[in-house]
Amino acid sequence: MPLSSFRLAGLELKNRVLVASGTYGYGDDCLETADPAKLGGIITKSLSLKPRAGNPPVRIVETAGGMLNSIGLANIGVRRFVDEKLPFLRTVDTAVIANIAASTIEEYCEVLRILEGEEGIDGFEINVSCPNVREGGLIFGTNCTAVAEITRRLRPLTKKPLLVKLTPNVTHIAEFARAVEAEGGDAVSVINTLIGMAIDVKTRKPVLSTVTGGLSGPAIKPVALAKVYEASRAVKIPVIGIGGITSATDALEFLIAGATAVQVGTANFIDPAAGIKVAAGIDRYCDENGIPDVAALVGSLDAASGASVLDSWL
Amino acid sequence: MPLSSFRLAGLELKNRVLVASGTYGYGDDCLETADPAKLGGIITKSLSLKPRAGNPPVRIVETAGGMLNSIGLANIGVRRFVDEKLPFLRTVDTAVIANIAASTIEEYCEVLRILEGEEGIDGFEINVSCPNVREGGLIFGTNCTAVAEITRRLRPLTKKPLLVKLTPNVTHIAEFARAVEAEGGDAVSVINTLIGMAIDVKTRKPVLSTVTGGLSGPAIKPVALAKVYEASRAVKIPVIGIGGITSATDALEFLIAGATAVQVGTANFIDPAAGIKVAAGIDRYCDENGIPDVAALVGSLDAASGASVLDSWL
Amino acid sequence: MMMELCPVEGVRRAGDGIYVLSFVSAAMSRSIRAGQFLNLRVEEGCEPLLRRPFSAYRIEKTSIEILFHVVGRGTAALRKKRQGDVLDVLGPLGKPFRTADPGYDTGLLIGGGLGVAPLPLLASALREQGKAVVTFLGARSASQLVTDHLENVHTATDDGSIGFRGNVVGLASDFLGKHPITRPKIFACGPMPMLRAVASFARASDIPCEVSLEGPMGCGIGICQGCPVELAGPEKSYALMCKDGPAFDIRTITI
Amino acid sequence: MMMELCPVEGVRRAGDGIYVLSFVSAAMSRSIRAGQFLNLRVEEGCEPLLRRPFSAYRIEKTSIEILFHVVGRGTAALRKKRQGDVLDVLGPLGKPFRTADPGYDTGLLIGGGLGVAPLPLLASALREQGKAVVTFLGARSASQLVTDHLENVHTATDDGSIGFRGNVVGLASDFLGKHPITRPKIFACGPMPMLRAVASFARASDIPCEVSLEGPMGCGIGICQGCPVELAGPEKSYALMCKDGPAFDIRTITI
Ligand SMILES: Cc1cc2nc3c(=O)[nH]c(=O)nc-3n(C[C@H](O)[C@H](O)[C@H](O)COP(=O)(O)OP(=O)(O)OC[C@H]3O[C@@H](n4cnc5c(N)ncnc54)[C@H](O)[C@@H]3O)c2cc1C
Ligand SMILES: Cc1cc2nc3c(=O)[nH]c(=O)nc-3n(C[C@H](O)[C@H](O)[C@H](O)COP(=O)(O)OP(=O)(O)OC[C@H]3O[C@@H](n4cnc5c(N)ncnc54)[C@H](O)[C@@H]3O)c2cc1C
Ligand SMILES: Cc1cc2nc3c(=O)[nH]c(=O)nc-3n(C[C@H](O)[C@H](O)[C@H](O)COP(=O)(O)O)c2cc1C
Ligand SMILES: Cc1cc2nc3c(=O)[nH]c(=O)nc-3n(C[C@H](O)[C@H](O)[C@H](O)COP(=O)(O)O)c2cc1C
Ligand code: FES
Ligand code: FES
Repeated sequence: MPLSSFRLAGLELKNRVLVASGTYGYGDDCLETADPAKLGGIITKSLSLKPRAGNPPVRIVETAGGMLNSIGLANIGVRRFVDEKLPFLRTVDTAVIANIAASTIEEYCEVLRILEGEEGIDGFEINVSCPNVREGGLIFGTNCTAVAEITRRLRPLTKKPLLVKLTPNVTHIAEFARAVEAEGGDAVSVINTLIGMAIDVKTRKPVLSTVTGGLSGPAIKPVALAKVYEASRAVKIPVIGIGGITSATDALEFLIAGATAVQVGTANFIDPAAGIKVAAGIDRYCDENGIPDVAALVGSLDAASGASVLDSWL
Repeated sequence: MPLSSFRLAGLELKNRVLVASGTYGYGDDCLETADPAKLGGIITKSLSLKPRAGNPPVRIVETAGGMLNSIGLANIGVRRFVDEKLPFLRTVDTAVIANIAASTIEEYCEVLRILEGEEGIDGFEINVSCPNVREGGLIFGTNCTAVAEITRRLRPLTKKPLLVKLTPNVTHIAEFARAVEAEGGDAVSVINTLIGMAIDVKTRKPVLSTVTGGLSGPAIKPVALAKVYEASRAVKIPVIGIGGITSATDALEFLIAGATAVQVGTANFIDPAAGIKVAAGIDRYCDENGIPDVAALVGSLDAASGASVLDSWL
Repeated sequence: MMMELCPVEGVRRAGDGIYVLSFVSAAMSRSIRAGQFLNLRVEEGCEPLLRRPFSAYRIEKTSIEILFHVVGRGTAALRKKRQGDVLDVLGPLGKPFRTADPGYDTGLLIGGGLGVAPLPLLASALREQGKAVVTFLGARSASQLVTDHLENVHTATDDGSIGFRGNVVGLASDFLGKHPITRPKIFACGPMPMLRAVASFARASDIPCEVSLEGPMGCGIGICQGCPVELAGPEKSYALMCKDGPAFDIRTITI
Repeated sequence: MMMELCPVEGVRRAGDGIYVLSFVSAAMSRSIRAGQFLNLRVEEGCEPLLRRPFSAYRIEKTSIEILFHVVGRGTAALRKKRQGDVLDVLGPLGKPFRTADPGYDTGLLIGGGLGVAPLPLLASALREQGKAVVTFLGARSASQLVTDHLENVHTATDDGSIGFRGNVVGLASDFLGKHPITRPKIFACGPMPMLRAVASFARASDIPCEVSLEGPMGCGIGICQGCPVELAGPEKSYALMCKDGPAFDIRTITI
């Protein structure tokens, strides 16, 4: 068995496979089919200060090789999370990373402060793909200054790993990764969903109640991989790769491209044990290829041609 | 039969389905299986001033629901195009739109000037997803000022329809559409390919010789649709929808979202008659739904909830 | 809940475009209850990407049957399964019908279209609890009416090709008008417009009523939040169809 | 070139993981020439999205056969085709082998692995032109050697389970050393390393040589520019494997 465990900003993780926010609930729904202790970590559904009911139906639609969602950050709110879900999560022998969503910078800070005091939270992931109410609903995450500001304001509030989850819906994700690094963020998670849309031609209405939604699943894997490659070449802090991972081969592509770890999202819906299988498959690959430590794979891409994300001739 | 023909910036097109640049060669390769006269128009492979050999292999790789390409704008150059391909295209009873690629603004102008004098070219589509040599290889199309400048410089050189083909790899495609409109462009084509990547985990090398490439096909349809929706709400000039269209239903989604016409790309590789079938299917839909003129579909989305691309809660 | 690779026993035709697929799962056949569903991965790979939910239709020893209508690519692929194939099944999922409720003596089962699927198991469960059962089934036409394994069935078809001409709610209300039943409870399953009609009929007649809902599901197990069901009450809030349902007491939801 | 929905006649096993699929196309069976290929849409929908290219293996009246190795999801799906299925075929594509060339008397056919696929048709074409034929086939082991419908065959296997132990190029050069042949021309098809070895052997022995290449294809008909083959010469330039090939005279390309 290769060495799978590693330290992410001081936090020891069992392996490099986590489950992505919003795709594993609060960790307690899959127990019967998958042992969460075999995961590198669990990232919670995005938590907001107040409970959020979420969007009206339809919230989900399948597309070619992927799905669109418009959940609307439905969650029970940080306080009920602490009371009802955290006690269970403390019993699970894996890292728990709380994902935070908010519509003002103050709210991000407030949610983090509430969680910082709680035992059982090992780190934070900041979801910046949220509309900023002060900016008329523009997404924080598409504004580099806002992402820098969020990181700057949150950084002093915790010594635990602070991950910022970037949106792919920007021209140069490298700039956002650099901003997070400059403000002391410990890692960037790359990527959240791509903006997408589907229309029912019978009714001529959008399928999703919010018109547009977030595209995830295998369809976006090539885009996610390019974004991870771009981000990981721009910063020294770890990049956590996310997007369309359903198999160990997919995860290996991300590690080789430069991701220090990966998150499995949509694949959990099809197989709640997907993350565990991916972790086992990475170990198998390392064994078969005589790789003693998974770390050796990270960023091992042999890109002799040297073309970059930005100058390749499409 | 509904009325399918329409005028695009003064140019009469038979129907709203064109074949996309780079996915139908110069129009002469599919004759045996598809009659190009049944298309709304043919958009040529991107033409550059000098012939371009293109990238070394591997240039193509399949992904979930899509494909990545890194052709490298391989083309015979504008002069050989005029000598060898245009004579045939003149005999085809459909609109011919020349797509132009270049690495400097002067080169765009030069190619357009050469073609402007030639009979048989009904309009131009400008591919701005090309590296700008003066800017160290940064893609023109991700810089709004550059896109505006290209449009401004080309506009006086022709009275024919001038379409600018936008890249989706930007934060707000609406800004780019507005820039084209402001500089007198007649229409925007939305979208070119998404940047993506694939890695061979056996060799730990990128699959494509250029590391990254362009993602196309059904996988990108939801993203393309959202971009078309965003662009079409930002400008009054027509938006031509492109991205993952393989069926009439797909095309109808684009029309309903706000596209005045559509282009079929990757689907031609699977069925050279895909565009013709899409056009026929649109007519059938209109007949079945009692729509006398396809125009009535354009932008007919019933988005009662009123959420926009920018403020939807993902 | 478990995930199991189940051997397919076969697919047989049950009506126009309607089929029964049976597969073996000793564990699930023991544990599944009327109203619960199974989430099937119809193909490996990603077309379709997501699982497809189906009600448990019948249990025969260790076999489980589902009854399905071919409406899209998932169900088209299911139809092609053959003995020897293996099906990836996640289940049992959701909450069973609340049959144990002492507040009624007769279950009125109302099924529209493929809404008949959970009724045979439900009828058995009711009989085991000593309840009487009357069943009303509606379909487009005789060729789509699947009355097998049900007793005491009254039928309606849109085209009048068999039974009552009209919808199944009309049939049930007609029947109840002529044959008053004491302490009934309605269990209904079918398309949303039918369920709305059932709900207003139940409310108007003051009959307790559970409806089994259908809609898009991302996961079937509560981790995607993709299947909201609006709860009754002054504040906007949602239950999850997959975890809290698919059957709901009509007093608790906005339908 | 045409696109036709062809009835499948069946799939039969021809070796370890190797199968023959036959389908009916009156028109293509008449027009296809040795070395040309067919681009098959193995499934509707988008998994896999692109067609898959296969050499024409044999023609029997109006039937066309392809010989294939199950290596991925496209070929796995092909293996499951049954009589009654319909296959969407685009063909014939590419240029035939240049058999009419008067500059040789004997065709030396060299096939490695599934590179044997175009050889039976090629052998017939050569015989029709009055050429002699000697065939060399290589495979991993006996179970993957498909010698059917070929005459005068010399075989090599990596594991020595049958024939010459070693690679097929070694076998051919060994044979030619012992049995000199006048005015030969090599036609080779197989994996790239083998073709490189064939090419250097042909150059060293000054034997004219055509190699049939394999590689990713987007369209198979010249509209995607996805299948470049580097041309010999001072300036970087490419031919298209699908349109200008798949067989190339080794003097014209960089291999
Ligand atoms: C709890 C539950 C139990 C169900 N039980 C049964 C059953 O026993 N028998 C049965 O035949 N069907 C049942 N369904 C519906 C079944 O899941 C869908 O018909 C199936 O998923 C369609 O898959 P498809 O790939 O064939 O169609 P798709 O290609 O996904 O869609 C084809 C058409 O069907 C519509 N559609 C897809 N999924 C649903 C859905 N879940 N509800 C309503 N419309 C849908 C689509 O909008 C589209 O118009 C159940 C659904 C749920 C949620
Ligand atoms: C002109 C031409 C003629 C061919 N004739 C035959 C034939 O007669 N019989 C036969 O068995 N095969 C033939 N091939 C190869 C055949 O097309 C591929 O094996 C097939 O496309 C694989 O599809 P898949 O979906 O099963 O594999 P995929 O899932 O696409 O890939 C599986 C593995 O095979 C590799 N692969 C995929 N396509 C090719 C390819 N075209 N060349 C080399 N490696 C590839 C992939 O990199 C991957 O490692 C031919 C190819 C060409 C270009
Ligand atoms: C149904 C659904 C809900 C999601 N909810 C959240 C969320 O609450 N917070 C968040 O940061 N990301 C959320 N995501 C994004 C995922 O964590 C992940 O970044 C994205 O889906 C891409 O990965 P995938 O392709 O593996 O799913 C959600 C994704 C899905 C599909
Ligand atoms: C192989 C290939 C080559 C392409 N070449 C060009 C090109 O030369 N110029 C251009 O503007 N777009 C080019 N495109 C982009 C297409 O025109 C189209 O915008 C894109 O593929 C999305 O549409 P689709 O999903 O229908 O393919 C190319 C696409 C592919 C797949
Ligand atoms: S379907 Fe995922 S939560 Fe209900
Ligand atoms: S495969 Fe498309 S040009 Fe050759």
